[in-house]
Amino acid sequence: MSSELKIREEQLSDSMTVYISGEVDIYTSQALKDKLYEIIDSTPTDLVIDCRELKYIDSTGLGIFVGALKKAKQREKKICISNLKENIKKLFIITGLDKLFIIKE
Amino acid sequence: MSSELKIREEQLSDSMTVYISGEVDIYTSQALKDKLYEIIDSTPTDLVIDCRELKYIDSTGLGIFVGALKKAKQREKKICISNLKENIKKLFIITGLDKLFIIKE
Amino acid sequence: MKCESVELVLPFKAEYVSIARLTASGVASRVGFDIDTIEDIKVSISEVCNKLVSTGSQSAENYRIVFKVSDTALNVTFQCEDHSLKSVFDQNGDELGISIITALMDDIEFCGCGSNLLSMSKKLEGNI
Amino acid sequence: MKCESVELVLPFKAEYVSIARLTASGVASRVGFDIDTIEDIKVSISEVCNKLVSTGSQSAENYRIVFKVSDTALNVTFQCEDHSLKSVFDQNGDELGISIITALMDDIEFCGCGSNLLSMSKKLEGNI
Ligand SMILES: Nc1ncnc2c1ncn2[C@@H]1O[C@H](COP(=O)(O)OP(=O)(O)O)[C@@H](O)[C@H]1O
Ligand SMILES: Nc1ncnc2c1ncn2[C@@H]1O[C@H](COP(=O)(O)OP(=O)(O)O)[C@@H](O)[C@H]1O
Repeated sequence: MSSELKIREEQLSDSMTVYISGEVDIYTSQALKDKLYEIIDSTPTDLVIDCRELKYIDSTGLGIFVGALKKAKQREKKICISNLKENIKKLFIITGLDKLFIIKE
Repeated sequence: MSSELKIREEQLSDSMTVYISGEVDIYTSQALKDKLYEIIDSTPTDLVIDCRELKYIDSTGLGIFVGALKKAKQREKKICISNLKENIKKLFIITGLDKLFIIKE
Repeated sequence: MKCESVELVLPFKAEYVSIARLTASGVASRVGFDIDTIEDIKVSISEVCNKLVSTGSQSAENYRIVFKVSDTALNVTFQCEDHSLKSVFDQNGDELGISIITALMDDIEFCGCGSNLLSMSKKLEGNI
Repeated sequence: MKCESVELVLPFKAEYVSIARLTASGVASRVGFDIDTIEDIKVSISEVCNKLVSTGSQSAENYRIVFKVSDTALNVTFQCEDHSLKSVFDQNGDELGISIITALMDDIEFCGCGSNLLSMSKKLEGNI
């Protein structure tokens, strides 16, 4: 019912894809932050955050995406967010974060 | 989230299969009772109640199954219950209803 | 030792019993029960709600479910300001509901103190 | 006109916010909202819970969410006995959360009366 957060990574030659599944909320977000920041630190390529399995995210999680983007920019890497569900894409638009990130279908 | 009750029927030559999906609780059970009783009254064959999509049932729903069985017996029809999830089969065993019904995998 | 509580207040209406199940599933998963045990807890709570909703109350509009979360167990207590409801659970004629609760929960107490109607627990040990 | 209420009392802890969402989804589906709107209501309620949980309270252990169900709307009010929490929501620095709530809900009231902290509504019309 309350689906926990799961994070899975897949390194391709030109990018690293991070699959986020479940719910990112105030309770699970610290795990996302730790994992994302660690990946940005250790991976030489650009990042794709695949959200096809992401069921729920709130401002806590969005803030972590922004923090990750800042960190990635310092290292001259890009972050692309893909396969957002409509409800979650709406949150990116409401908060203006759709202009900060590369958002792909 | 709170998945409503859906009932679908399929008439075969030798039996009528009733597919119950969703949740049977104190709120949705009257609809199940009306439908089951109507089917028993109008169908000449035995009944199979297929529960593969049944996510939740409580004593209200079990009571209706018992009522339906009584009604079916009066009309010399059998009721077979199939594809019960483990949790729900447990309820049949606890209440002794597994001995009243023909229960198939 | 952890002891936190979640309370849910619901109207005496059949259409709100499913909300008790949703809240219960959230609390039970926080305690750490597996999916099957969460289902057992949900149906047990519903059985009590069913009984309360079918009986109804002349004087109270709502009943309260108090979930007490500890490290080792979940305790669920049903309360209502209508003290005449106390006799609801020792009636016969609802064998199915009562037999489900007694089989699935660890302790059931038909309370007689204050506004408490019924209290039941599920222990975490043995579920891991 | 129908006016029924459901109340949920939660500890000031991050791990209980998901329970607010489960309860909210149950209540919102009873009101008759479609799945997308239920998601909007869940995230809006979570944003308020997040704010409360991050701020915490010196004197209160719990906060209360009151869901008022009518034929045409759902009203959600957050309450706490700790009256010093009133200033929680007019701080800056949490633009994301507040911008989400204001975009998704119909009316938001930063209350100043009694123990009420914030009240917000979602109308059913326009969602059918
Ligand atoms: N609408 C917005 N547009 C751009 N950045 C934002 C917006 N809202 C918040 N931020 C920024 O998002 C960042 C992430 O915050 P936080 O989750 O605390 O991560 P960190 O602690 O690593 O900075 C913060 O720097 C905050 O200022
Ligand atoms: N453990 C049991 N074994 C057999 N029958 C039972 C058991 N518990 C309840 N019943 C019966 O189930 C039937 C269904 O009850 P109910 O839902 O009120 O349907 P109806 O109103 O059509 O009789 C009742 O006749 C009741 O006596």
